[in-house]
Order: sequence, then C-alpha cells, then structure tokens
Amino acid sequence: MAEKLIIDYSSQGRKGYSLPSLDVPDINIEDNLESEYLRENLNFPEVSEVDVVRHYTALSELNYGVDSGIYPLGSCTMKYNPKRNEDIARIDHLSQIHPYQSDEDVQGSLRILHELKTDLAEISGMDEMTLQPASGAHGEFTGLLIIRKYFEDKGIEKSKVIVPDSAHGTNPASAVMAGFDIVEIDSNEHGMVDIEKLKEAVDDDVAALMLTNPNTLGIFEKDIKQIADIIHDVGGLLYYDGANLNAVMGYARPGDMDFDVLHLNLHKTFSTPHGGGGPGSGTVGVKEFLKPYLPRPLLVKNGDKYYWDYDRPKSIGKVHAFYGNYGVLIRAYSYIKTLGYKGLKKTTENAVLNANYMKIKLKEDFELPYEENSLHEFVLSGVKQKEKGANTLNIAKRLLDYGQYAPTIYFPLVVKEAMMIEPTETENVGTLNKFIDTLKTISKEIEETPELVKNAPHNTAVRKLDEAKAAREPDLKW
Amino acid sequence: MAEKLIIDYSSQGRKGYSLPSLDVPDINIEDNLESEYLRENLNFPEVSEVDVVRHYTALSELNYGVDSGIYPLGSCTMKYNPKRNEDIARIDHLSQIHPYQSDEDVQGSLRILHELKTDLAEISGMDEMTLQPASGAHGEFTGLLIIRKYFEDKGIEKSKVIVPDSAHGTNPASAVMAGFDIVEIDSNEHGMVDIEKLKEAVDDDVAALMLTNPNTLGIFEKDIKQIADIIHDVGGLLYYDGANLNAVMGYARPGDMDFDVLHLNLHKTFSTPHGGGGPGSGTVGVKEFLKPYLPRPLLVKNGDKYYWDYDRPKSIGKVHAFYGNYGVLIRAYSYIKTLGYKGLKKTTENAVLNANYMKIKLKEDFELPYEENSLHEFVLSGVKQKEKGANTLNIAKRLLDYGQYAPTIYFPLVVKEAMMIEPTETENVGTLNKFIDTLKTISKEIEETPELVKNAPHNTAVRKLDEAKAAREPDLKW
Amino acid sequence: MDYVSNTEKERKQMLKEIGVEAIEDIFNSIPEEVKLNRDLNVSEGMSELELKRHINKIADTNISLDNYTSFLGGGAYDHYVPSIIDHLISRQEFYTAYTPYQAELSQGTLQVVYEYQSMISELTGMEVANASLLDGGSATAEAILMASRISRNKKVLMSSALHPSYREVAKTYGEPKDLDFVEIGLDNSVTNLEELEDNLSDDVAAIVVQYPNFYGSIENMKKIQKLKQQYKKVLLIVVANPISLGLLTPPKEFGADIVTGEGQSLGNTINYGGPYLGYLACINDRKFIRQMPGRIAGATVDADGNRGYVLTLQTREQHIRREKATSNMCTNEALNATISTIYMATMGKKGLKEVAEQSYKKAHYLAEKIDETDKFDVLNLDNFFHEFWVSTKLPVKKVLSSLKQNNILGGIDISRFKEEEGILISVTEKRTKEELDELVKLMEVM
Amino acid sequence: MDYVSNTEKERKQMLKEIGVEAIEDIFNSIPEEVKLNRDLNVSEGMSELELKRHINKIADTNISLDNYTSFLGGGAYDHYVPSIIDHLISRQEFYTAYTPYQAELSQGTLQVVYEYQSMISELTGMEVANASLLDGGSATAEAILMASRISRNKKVLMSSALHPSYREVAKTYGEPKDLDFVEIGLDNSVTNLEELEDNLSDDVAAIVVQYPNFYGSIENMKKIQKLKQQYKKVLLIVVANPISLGLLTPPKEFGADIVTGEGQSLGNTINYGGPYLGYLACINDRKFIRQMPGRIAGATVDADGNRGYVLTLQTREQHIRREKATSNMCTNEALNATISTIYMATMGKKGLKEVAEQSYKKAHYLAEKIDETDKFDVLNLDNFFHEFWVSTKLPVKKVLSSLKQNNILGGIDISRFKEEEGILISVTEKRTKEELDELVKLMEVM
Ligand SMILES: Cc1ncc(COP(=O)(O)O)c(C=O)c1O
Ligand SMILES: Cc1ncc(COP(=O)(O)O)c(C=O)c1O
Repeated sequence: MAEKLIIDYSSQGRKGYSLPSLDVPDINIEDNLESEYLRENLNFPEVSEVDVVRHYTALSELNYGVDSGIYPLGSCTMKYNPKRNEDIARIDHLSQIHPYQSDEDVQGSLRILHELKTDLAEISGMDEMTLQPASGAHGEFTGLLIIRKYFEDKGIEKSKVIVPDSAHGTNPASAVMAGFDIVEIDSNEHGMVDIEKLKEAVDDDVAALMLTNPNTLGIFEKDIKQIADIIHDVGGLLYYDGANLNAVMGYARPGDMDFDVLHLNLHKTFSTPHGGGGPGSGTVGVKEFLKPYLPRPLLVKNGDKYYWDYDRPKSIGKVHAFYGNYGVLIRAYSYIKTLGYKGLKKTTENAVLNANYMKIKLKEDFELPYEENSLHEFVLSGVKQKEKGANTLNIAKRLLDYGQYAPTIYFPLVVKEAMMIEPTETENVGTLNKFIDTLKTISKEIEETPELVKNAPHNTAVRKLDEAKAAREPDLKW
Repeated sequence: MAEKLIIDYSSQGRKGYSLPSLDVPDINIEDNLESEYLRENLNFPEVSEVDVVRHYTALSELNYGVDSGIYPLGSCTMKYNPKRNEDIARIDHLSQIHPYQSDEDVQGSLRILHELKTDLAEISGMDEMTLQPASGAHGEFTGLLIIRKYFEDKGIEKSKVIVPDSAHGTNPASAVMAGFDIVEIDSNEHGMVDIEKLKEAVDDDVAALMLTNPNTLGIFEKDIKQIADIIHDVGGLLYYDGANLNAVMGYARPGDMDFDVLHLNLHKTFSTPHGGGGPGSGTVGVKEFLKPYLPRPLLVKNGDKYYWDYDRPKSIGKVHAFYGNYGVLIRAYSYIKTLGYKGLKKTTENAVLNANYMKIKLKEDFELPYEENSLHEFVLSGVKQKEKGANTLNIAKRLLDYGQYAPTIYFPLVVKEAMMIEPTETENVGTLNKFIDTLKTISKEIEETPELVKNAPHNTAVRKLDEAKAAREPDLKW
Repeated sequence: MDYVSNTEKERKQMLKEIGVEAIEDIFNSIPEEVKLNRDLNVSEGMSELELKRHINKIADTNISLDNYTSFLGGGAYDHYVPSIIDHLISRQEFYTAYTPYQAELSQGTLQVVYEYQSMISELTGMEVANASLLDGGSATAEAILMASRISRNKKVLMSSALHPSYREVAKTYGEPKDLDFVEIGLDNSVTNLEELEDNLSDDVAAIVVQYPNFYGSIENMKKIQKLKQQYKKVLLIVVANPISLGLLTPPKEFGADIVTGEGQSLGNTINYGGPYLGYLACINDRKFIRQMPGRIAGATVDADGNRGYVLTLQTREQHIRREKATSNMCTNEALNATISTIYMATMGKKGLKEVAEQSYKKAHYLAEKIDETDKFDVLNLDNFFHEFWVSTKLPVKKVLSSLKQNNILGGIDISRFKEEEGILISVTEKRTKEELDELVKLMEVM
Repeated sequence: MDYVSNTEKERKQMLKEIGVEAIEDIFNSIPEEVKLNRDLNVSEGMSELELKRHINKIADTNISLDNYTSFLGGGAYDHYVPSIIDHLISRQEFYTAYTPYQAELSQGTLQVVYEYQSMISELTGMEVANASLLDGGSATAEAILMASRISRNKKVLMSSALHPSYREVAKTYGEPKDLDFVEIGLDNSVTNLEELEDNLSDDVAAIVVQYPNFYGSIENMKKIQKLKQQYKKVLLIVVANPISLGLLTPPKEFGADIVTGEGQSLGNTINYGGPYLGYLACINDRKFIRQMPGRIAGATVDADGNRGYVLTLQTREQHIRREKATSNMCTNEALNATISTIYMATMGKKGLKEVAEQSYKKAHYLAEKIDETDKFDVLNLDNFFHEFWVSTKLPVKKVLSSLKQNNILGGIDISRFKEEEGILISVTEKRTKEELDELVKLMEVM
C-alpha cells in the first residue's frame, strides 16, 4: 500500500508537461541578466504525466474523505460537500477573473459576494460583514483587531481578553496576536461559563470575552444575556466564535445574544470542502458601531452597482492581499441559495437531532461528563475504558480499523479522555447506528481483548505512527 | 470492504434529487390517460444524494483503472487516457448539441469529425471512413455488410468468410451476423497464416478473409501481400481487424497491405477510455470502390461546408440511430491532434519496444511458444507452471494480490495456457520491471508454495468467485 | 506532446537488452514492401494550451443547447442531469477500467451492472436485463434478431410509428438473416391495428411497437396484447423510452416478451447522438435468456462464501462461442449504463415519476397553447406523453429558422425522414413556463 | 433542496428514542429571550436546475479572462494550468478531507505536504518549509513577526517595491506587536539601497525585499546580502514569486533567512484573488523552526517500522500551546498546496524553467515593442522578469478602457495603490505573439 515519493519516480529527461514552443524571437537571457542571478540547478522531479496521475491517485487512496463515510470530528462540522457547488465554483466567468480587474468588469461576482454577506449577516444577526479572512482563526484575529482598533479610536486602554477553558486553541492564540493578554476562566460543573468566576475576572481592563455558543461541549450558554451584560458593563465587547453556528441557524442568532463581533467558518456550517486542511473562509460580522473598523476594502452596493470602498480611514487595514477566499465564498453562496431559509433551519434541526440521538445511545457505554442538554455535538469521556486498558487515543485508532473516522479527541481540555462527536445533518440514522455500533463493539473489545484496541490500528495503510521520533529527528523534506 | 446494494440503503420517503416545482398550471393526468396506462408502483431506491455519492464512490474503490497501474491486457491496448481529452469532450458547445440540429448549426462538430476521419484514413491507408460503428465488433459487422452489399451489387454470390484460428471471437461472430459461413484455418508453426492451408481453403465462394496484422500473437504476417493476392485472385476481399493498429502507426498501413476494408478501435489505439467495458468506437475504412456501400449518412465536405449525405442509394443503411459515438470521436480527435504524426509514430515505437523488452525478460521464466519477432504484444504459455501445480488462471489471480492487473488469458486459443501481454507505450521501464519482477516472483512461488498461487487471490476485496454457481443459479437482479 | 513515458536513455538501454541497435530494427519483421517510407500526412502535434485554443475556436462555431432553448427530441432528450453523476463517473476507477475480465479487481463495475440490470428490470417490469447494447437502434435490431431465433420465424411486423432510424437499423441487421419486415402503417398518430391484425399469422416472429411511439403517442397496448395473444409463437417487442415508464404502466403488463430501447434519457448528455446505450430486457425464460445478446452480470459467492459479482451466462457470447454466439457484442456502453444506474438511484422512486409527470404536464400545456394558435395544429393532442406532432400550412423550414433567430430550436422537421410532414416537439421538465410561453408567442404571430 | 438525509419517519422515531415530542423540544436549552421567533430573511431554496440558471445568469455579466486577453499580474498570474491538476484534486479523498488529525487515514494528504515542503525548499534553496499559510500577504506578515520573535527586534525595513498590499497586511499584523515599519523608497524601479544602508542598525529585525519586486525588477541581491551581513541580528526576508525561481538564483544564495510569498502562480486558478496559498521557508536552525508559524509534516515510522508521515513539531501550534503558540494558524490552504505540489511535479525540472524563460522572453519582446511606441516608455526596460512598468503621458484609465474595448485587459493602473503612476504589464507563457503584437498595434495608434 505504501507509495514512494514523486522524486523517486524521476528519470533524467522524462517530461510530464507540454508548452507551445516559443513564438517570439528567441533571446539569450544571459545577455540581459548577470550570471549570478541565473539559477544553476533545480532538483525537481522528472516524471511523465502518467507518473503524476498514478502517484497522486495512489496517494488519494490513502486518504479518507466525507464521501468515504461519517466524519464525526467535533467542532469541525464535516458535512457533505455538494458536488454542484464545485461545478459552480468552476464556471469560467466566475473563476477566470483577476483581482485587479475593475469593479465594473466583475459586477456579477460582486453581486454574489454582496448577497452572500447580506445573507450571512441576517443568519448571524449582525449588521455588516467582511469576507476577507481566509480561515476561522484569521477571522478571530480580524475581529479582535477590530475590537482593538475600536478602543484605540475611542481612546480607551484595555489589554485583556477573557477566554473560557473550553475554548478552541485559536481563540487565545488569536487574541495574543492581536496584542491582548489572556485571562482564562474555568467552566462550572454544568460545562458552562461560571458566572461568579467571570464576575471575579472582569474589570475595566477587559476588552472582550470570546465565546462560542453552544460551547465546545455542545451546550448552550443559557446565561448568555447575563454574561453579555457583565462584559458590556465594564465597557468590554463580546466576541462570538462562529464554529458552532450549525447548531442554531434559524433558531437563534449571535447578534440577538448581544455579541458585538463574530466570525463564521464557511468551511464548516456552509459546507465548503476542507481540502485536507484548507482553504476556508472566516468571514467576520460586526454590529453597526464597529463597521468603520472593518478591513479595507469594504464591499458596498450603490443603487444597482457594487464596488469596493477603500476610503475607510478607521479601518484596521488589510488582512489579505486581495478580497479573501473568493472560490470558497462562491461555494457558500451556492449552498445558501440551494437551501434557502427553510433548508438552513432544517439543517440545524437535523444536526442537533443526530447529535442527541447519538448521545442517548452512546452514554450507555461511555461516560457522559455533562448531562446538560446539548445541541449539535457532545463530548464523551473515555475514562471508564481507560481504566480497562485502552484510552481515547486507542479507541480513535481502533475506529479507523473499522473504516470510520474518529471523533475529535482530547479536546475540549476540560474533559478527561475527551471524545467530541459531531455527526452533522447530512448523516442519516443508518450511518449513525453503524458508528454507534462500532463504538460499542470497541468498548466490548476493550473488556475482552484490550491489547487489540491498544495496538490499533491494524488494517490501515500504515500502523500507529511514531510522533515522538518525528519531532525528535525532524525529517521535513526529501 | 463489501458494499451493499443501493436498494439496501433505501428508506421510505428519502430523496436524492431536486427539481424546480411545476411552473405550468397543474393538471390531473388521470383525466387524460386511462388508468390502465398509469403505473402503479416503481420499486426504485429512495436514497439521499449523500447515499448515492458514498455508495458509488465505495464501488469505484473496488475497481482497478489505468490510473491504478499497469493494465497489460493483450489485444486491449490499455493505455493512459489523457485527462485533457475528457475536458474537451465536456466543452458545452461540443457536448450540448442535439443530433437533429441542422448541419449548419453544428459546423464546428462536423469539421472535427471530418478532420478525424481524414486523419484515420491517412493513418490506416484507406480512402473513406464511416464513424458510425460504436465498437470494434460493430465495425466488423459493418465492414462485412459492406462486403456483402458489394457482392450483391455486383451480382456475385459468395457465402464464406475465412478466419484464422488465432482470430478474436468477434470476427467469426460478426461474419455470421453478416450472413456468412465461417471457414477457420489453422496457423502454422510460426504463429502465422499457413499459406498452404489458406490456398486449400480458398475458392470462388470466399467473400473475405479477416485478419489482424500483427496478429493476436503480436506477430506480423509477413506474407501479407501473398495472402492478399490469394484472396483477391478469387475475387474475395481482405478485411483488417484494426485492434492491433498500435503496433504499426507510421510504420505500415493496412491499406498498403492491400486490405480493402477495416475497422479501427478508437478505444484502443486512440486512447479513449474503456469505461469499464464501453463506450468505444469502431470506425470503418474502405477503399474507393467500396465507398458507395458505407452506412448512411456519410459526412461530406463541400467547399468550406460540411454536411451529412443521406442520398446514398447503395448504402448498407444505418447501423446506429444517429452518427455513432460522437463523444468518443471527440476524444480521439483530441488525441491525434495532440500527438501529431511524430507522436503517433513514437507511440508505436514505444509500444513495440516495451513489449519486446518484456518478452526478452519473461521468456527466461515462462515458455514462449512462438520465437518469431513480435511487435506490440506477445503471448506466453503457462504450461511449465501448470505442471508445477498452478495454471494461468491462478497466475492471473495471484497478480491481483500484488495490486497489478492480469494479462489477457486463454486467448488466443492457439496457445495453451496463454498469457497475452500488451504493455502499451504509456508504461515506462520502471512499471515494466515491476510487473516482470512480480511474474517472476509468482513463478518462484509456484515452485515453492504452489498452494499460495492456486488459492489466489488473497488480498482482493473478494476472493476467487464461483462462476459455475453464477451460471447454474442465475441471480441477475435484486 | 505525446504520452510516451520512456526517456531516450531508457530506450537505448532497453534496445540494448533486446539486442538490437536502433528502434527501427524492432520493426524488421514488417516486410519492406508494405513499410511506409514517408511521414504520415497528419498535422504537427500540439501542446495542451494550443489544443484547447484550437478546439474551443472550432466549438464556438456550433449552436448549442447551452444558449438555445431546445424542443428537439426524437430519441434524444434534454432532461436534467444531476451534477453528481459526472463527478462519480469521473472517478478513474470507473471510466478508465476495462471490461471486468478479472472480477476480483472489478467488483465496482460488476455491482453497478447488477444494479443497472435490477433497475432496468423493475422499470420495464421484465425479469432479466443485459448489461447494455450499443444504442437504441441497434438494441431494437438485436431484439428482433433474438425474437426471430426464439420463434424461428422470419417475418417481423414493425410499426411505422417506430423511430424511422430504428427501423432502418433493424433492416440493416435483419437483411443478412433474410428477415421479412412488414411495416404497419399509421392510423393518425398510432399504429394501424387493423393492418396489424391483418398481417398477423403464426409465421410472424415479432410485433415491434414503440411506447410512447415516435410521434409521442401512446399505443393501444391493451389491444395489441390481445392481438398478439391469438398467436402463440409471436413475440411482442416493445421499444420504450425509460423516462416515460416513470409514469406509464410497464410493457410487461401488456404482454411484452422483450422490452428494449434507448437509455440516453436516463442521465446521459445529449452529445450529438452518442455515446448512448441500448437496453434490453426479457421475460424469465431459459429459451429467452439463452438467446440474449450482450453481457450479463450475476451475483455469486467467493471462496470464503462472501457475496460477489461476475459476468455470467457467457456461453452465449462471442469470446466463448465464436461463430455460434448469439451476437458479436463485445465492447458495450458500460459507462453510459453506469451513468443511467446513478441517475436511476438518484432520482429514485419519486424522482423518476416526477420527471415523467412534469414532462407530461409541460408538454400538454404547450400543446394546448400551440393548438390554439391559428396556423398550427397538434395532431395527437388527445394522446401523447411528452412529445407531439404539429402540423402547419406554413413551410416548416421557415418556421424553424425563424424560431432559431430567437434562440429556439423549435423541434424536428418530420420531413427529414421522408415519410410524414410537420414538426415533432418534445418538452422535458427542464423547459420553463417562460420558455414555453415564448415559443407560443412566436408561433402565434407567424 | 437540502442535504438532510433523515426522513420524516426516521426523525419521529429518533425523537421518540431521545424522549422528546417535537423537534423544537431539542432546542429547549436555548432561552426564549434569545430565540429567533421568525423566519430568516433569506430567499427560498432552489433546485439544482434553478441554481445553475440563476448563477450562470449572474456570471455572464462578468468580463473574464476566458474571452479577454489579460496582461494583469501584480501577484496573481495567468499561467498555464495543466489539465490533470483539477482531475486529481477533484478526487474526494483529497478535497473533502479534514486536516490530517488521524494520520493513519490521512497519509495521502500528509505525504503531499511532505512533497510540497520538499519542493518549496528546493525552489527557494531553503531547508525547512511549512505546509502553507493563508496567502502571500499574510505569509509576508507572519514572516516578519517570526523574524521579530527571533531577533527580538521591532524595526522592520520594508522595501517600497514590495507589493503595496503585502505591506499593508504586514502593518496590520505588526501593529499589535508594536513593530516599527520603515519603508525604504525607490531608486527607479528598485529599492533605494543607500536609504536601506542608512536605516540599517543592530536593532533591525529584518529587511524585507521582493524578488522580482512589485514592478517586476530584480533587486540587487548581492548588494543587499552585503549590507545585511554587516549586522549579525538582522534577518533577510525575501518575498519571491516561485515561478521566477525556475530561472533565477534561489534567495538562499543571497543570504535569505526566510523566503516567503504567494504560491498562486504554481498551478492555481486566478479566482479573483483566492483561495491562494502563502508559502514560507527558512534556514535549518532550531531557533527558526521553533518560531515557524503553521503546520509542518514530517516523515517517521509506524509500529511495524514502515515509513509514514505525521504532523510534527506541533508544540509551536495553537491547539497545543494556545496563547503561547507562534501563530494562530489552524485551517491553512492545504488544497492549494496540493495543487502546487502537483504543478511542480508535472512541470518538473525542465518545465518550470521553461515557463519562467518563456514568460521572461515574451515579456521582454513586448516591453521592447512598447518602448518603441511614441506615447509609452518602459521604466525598467533593462531590468525585469516578466512584469514591467510602463509610463505614459496619456491618461492611464483611458488607455486601459480603450484596450478593454478590444477585449484586452491591458495591465494594472498603478495609481490604484496611491503611490506611483503608470501601467504594470505582466506577460506569462500563455500569451501568444499574436496577442502581444495586437496590444502593441493598439498602443502604437493611441
Ligand atoms: C471552536 C473553533 N474555533 C475556531 C476554529 C478555527 O477555525 P479555522 O480552522 O478555520 O482557523 C475551529 C476549527 O477547528 C473551531 O473548532
Ligand atoms: C483483436 C480484436 N478484435 C476485435 C475486438 C472487438 O472489439 P470491441 O470490443 O470494440 O467490440 C477486440 C477487442 O477485444 C480485439 O481484441
């Protein structure tokens, strides 16, 4: 099953490309360019087109995609990526446009982008959006810069951002990049923000609280209004990490929960493909009062015409060389237009239904650390299984043996031996049952033959990989 | 690894399609149509789009394609199918045209088809071509009908078609469909047509001799001119089965070997994909005197304009409802235009080089029944291995365990335990060596652990399948 | 460019191992007298960029359904093709594979064929279907040959409301077998059943009717069934558009022995007439199955007792039986059958019905409106599926070319088949009310 | 339509098992006060047919490179993209996969990243590359932050010949870290090295230059290297167009510590500016590697001792280190990196060089001709790669709009960046002599 490196297919003189022959009079580049600027050697593969096609086809076969089966990574919203959106993103008149064409050349694309941001603002309850951030973390960074700029503009000094212990790692990392200090607060026994601890942590120096709601345990922060008040009372702002929007579309809007800034992960809620790790899009929404600080340029509609407004003196500036991940935005637009408002709501309903169904079934075998009602995802703990000899990592690896992907593990950090499960709405009860049965089987295996699980995976292209060695003796290129 | 049937994913009420809602005033069909014409039930799957995508993706993973590796099926010319030809066949202005548009609407397509048939005629040395036949066998049938019609037109009665024992099964089958009786002649000890036997078999009743050259042993019938004379002398015609054209492009032309009619398999020599068994294209070429008999309509160029000529009173009629497998023809055009005359010749050279290289290497371990020079393919015999306990079928199955496809086996019939190997030019010496090594390894396995080979395959999605049971107790639908 | 993988250096080394000097030497077995001693008169090769430019330029001279509204049918229909189909069949494992000779590495193709056979059987009401034939025309011809072999008769009663080209292909195929084709004339837009009755006898191999027929009309299948039943040996071959069977009673219920036809409408691109696929299904009778042309997949078990699929009943086929084979079929239309399988699975129970119903309703909406115009009449207004026959005193060519100026391909000029006159208009679910109304508006003012 | 798979019946059954009545009940944990009690003001859903019609209609209002000849560059280049790339990345196993968290089921992605890192390292001459960043602009910013962390300095000398938007992004990123950006002015079309020298000191974190620079000119890298070497702590960041490195000496040989930039030109569709990919590579120094942003793949062995790939050196990253991470990078541009990997493999040793050389030669052919016209001068005629700076007394907007009327996108109006004036013209290997001559012909008569 192993596939060698593309460089190992190389054979001197082999060619995989074809170019028209030069049709302008040839010149000697050495006559124009000093020899020390002329590259001497490029040790790239020399392979044929067939070699390339076979090699990357073979590599693809070592991967698992959403079309391979359930992908229950909690917090990642691995839903089906509609093929028709791929077609649409490849329409020549949409994809073959250059970022420096004039606005008038690309009115069609600008219309799409404008409708998209209008829809996203409506869905999330915000007043204005920027489409520039290219990932969730990029959106967080952008949102926090907006907060920073806002306070700077108002002449208020604030240095702290509060982040719950259940937050995603990008939250504190983004806040630090945006120049803030982090205050971490513990969750309470219900897996929610501990109001008392929050009050203690809050002071005039707090610029923002970052929260996702439902939180990473899948639990809705029911005291959100109170939390908002606590922060707003000290002049701080509320930042919403939109990674979990799939849990509430059509049911609740972050804007209505008094969040001031948010980012949405279009590569989660809005079904754009993850591409093995990217590209994504982390569009940022703000309330009216923060609009001046959005990145430049802002897309504006004037009558029937759309244009990019660069004249935004209070803007934080640019976070992307162009306008963001346009190709991803097109797919998200296509998705929203397909579903419409009913489809969006139905999406959320079934995402939550699926998660709750799985939770009910799986808590028979696995510890459920928080009994609270949860929405689109839930977190189990593998502590019982660990005692019997196989931990959460082992369980995850054993799932791979059964041809199914594993949940997010060891996150959120507040749960020991965490398994964070998010089925999404595009799974049906059949695939859920199959996954549930597999987890139950593994749990039984741990009782009967723990070694089998501990040494998993057994049937994958490679067995368990030595990560320690990888870090100790970095081998990062051929 | 097993994948259930699509019907087994069915769940009442599930939907995988979307249609716009009816925008004309609704009517009650029962008011128009008697109830006995209204279908009561259609027991089709009820599945979601995700179900469909995953199911057929899973099925695809149980297949082996040219991009998976070497596909050395002798006589099948399984070369790389260029991706760019797929793009071109999907250009809207080429693919979204209806067969009953007027000729003037589709001048672009007609130009392509005309250039294609002109190129094919030049490559094969014929005077005129029809693009209508949709497969090699269809081409044979068409060609033989032309021969039949020619004799009928000339008032000559002839009932026999001579076919060598090494011929492909379609040859006699097509000849019978075209109303002829078959005379089979044995090959001589060199694997070629036995001239003496041919002479004996020939009489005035012979309408045609069907031959492929090189023949299915990969050996060029060097006496082809003499053979042609023998047939022509009794007023018979020479039919060329073009399955092996990959062996001679740019080096020799069937037309120059005095063949009167031929078909070309565009899905072999001209790289159009086989699609798991089809579609193909078996374009037929003829010498000038047979032109009147070609199927209707014939594509004609008049000045700058192209049109379909239906006014062909001597035509055999139609063999296809429309014009043939247009989508396949587009791909073949794209291929020929890409390669040009130099590329075609180089293609043949490397196809022959690869086959000869493999033959030299493999005859060390396997019996080579005919030592004659061969061209693009060669036939080994597994008799030595069979004596040691594993026959050619076992060897083929064992190859699958090594992730490589097997050669054509038990064909041609003139070789016992035949393995017919055709690597094609798109393989390089690296993939050839890998295949050679695997066959040698298997040969060793047969000496050391014959049971291992006899019970192969072991690593495939299913093990050896019970064909007898399938035929005895036909289970042909769910 | 070319697709040769070996380098010059590798070639030299290989030649050395083979024991010859130059590449030309390995062609020594070709006698000089037949060697080509010049370059082929074929153009120079092209890089991908040049190729795409070249072909796009040519393609742009076509008028295509991409920017014209089409009412063309006649056996090639512009139905909605779900996007997922092309994504799935573009997996190399499907489209670059050969015929599944090594079943163990071809379970994907084989199971698809089995599913295809299952759904074609269900759709037609029949019990056994093959893996596909070359197209609707040749499938009809093969069905007739099959019927003749089964009944051992040579006379074939073929409805004139059967697609003219299918009739022509059938005759081409039948001629060498001395089949005697009797064409049964029209009674308005359907087969003249009196004439059919008059021609029926015990030496008839088969009756061949199309359902819905070439003009879109639904034959009186009840009556045809009754006529047929009077003669034991006579087989009934029904040529059916599979989409219509989403709505219409399957031919089996009218006594069909063989159902065949063109599968294009099940998800295949219009593609100027091909590649399409012929489908063929028959009753579950050993005599029939033994005479079936083409490949058949069947379920079986492997050495471990697990379910798997193989090509089966191959003793009918050319590679086993050679001149005694039921047909010369080898390469078929497997990828198109894969397309149709995915189409049927995607549309499913409800979707296929909805496609048929919407096509029906839209076609009837349009037909009514056209019939209300001054200059046009619909000849089969009271009886058609999604295609109808319009007659007019205006010159048809002019009508169509004036529509074309309005970016409409208005239908088939029936006179192209040199039998009848008028326009054959086809409507699928893809046509919008706006498009239908636009056509009517233009026809109203002609 | 929607993508929900459960049927109404299944939903009911599931609700029952969960122990609630209605679907709304599972949302009970959302307090009423924040519940949305109306429908979202988003349009009705659409079927695929409607969707494609709707979007195609909008798309047709764009002017696209599909039917206009483009001379636009400025960081987004219209190079030839081999057809096989889209076929390969359209395999669902690549494009629908997540970040390779479970390495054993993600060896495809991981090996691709390893190959990507290997080729980026080779191309730039560096020793360690990451798995991609978000785009050229943010990668430049991350490189600057990285340099500042390594040198513990805050002052950044940034060439004004660096892409204006990259400078802007860098400032956005640098501001919270109190970086002190000094922009070094131009000397004709290259960085003013005297000014650079004057600003150099031991408290400088990094010099940032672009190679070839925004105006297409090749900086005097030898000189810059010398200047830099005088200050031990100062790092040299080179922002390079990877295509140019097919022809030009890799930055490493001029003393670059970090090489970064936009990878779009390596096989990525123009796509109105994204998704593209930022690449970043550095020298093999633990101090550097520890400060690198983004994911890194490494080779290791599995439990059986076989080679395999994992994400490694993750203690730099946010999911491990949270607020102490080197960057917040999580989702990156993996699929674009896959595209670039396949591109680099396909073009290979010779192809990348040929692309660079053809672009160079065609650009120079055009520049010479334009310079010969009356009204246009090429400011950097003696020193550029494949993009050059044209000045004219004519109003640039008018020049460009008159070219557009001839289906030519004539270049970038440099004034859009509010710094300099003129037209930036970029030429890739895709432009034909005919197209170049056509442009010249039009410019000659202006
Ligand atoms: C809760 C949460 N927040 C933020 C992010 C970061 O998003 P991205 O990966 O797009 O940067 C993620 C993604 O994993 C997440 O799950
Ligand atoms: C020698 C030979 N002749 C004829 C044929 C028949 O061609 P097709 O499969 O296209 O009908 C084949 C294909 O297998 C062949 O190899």
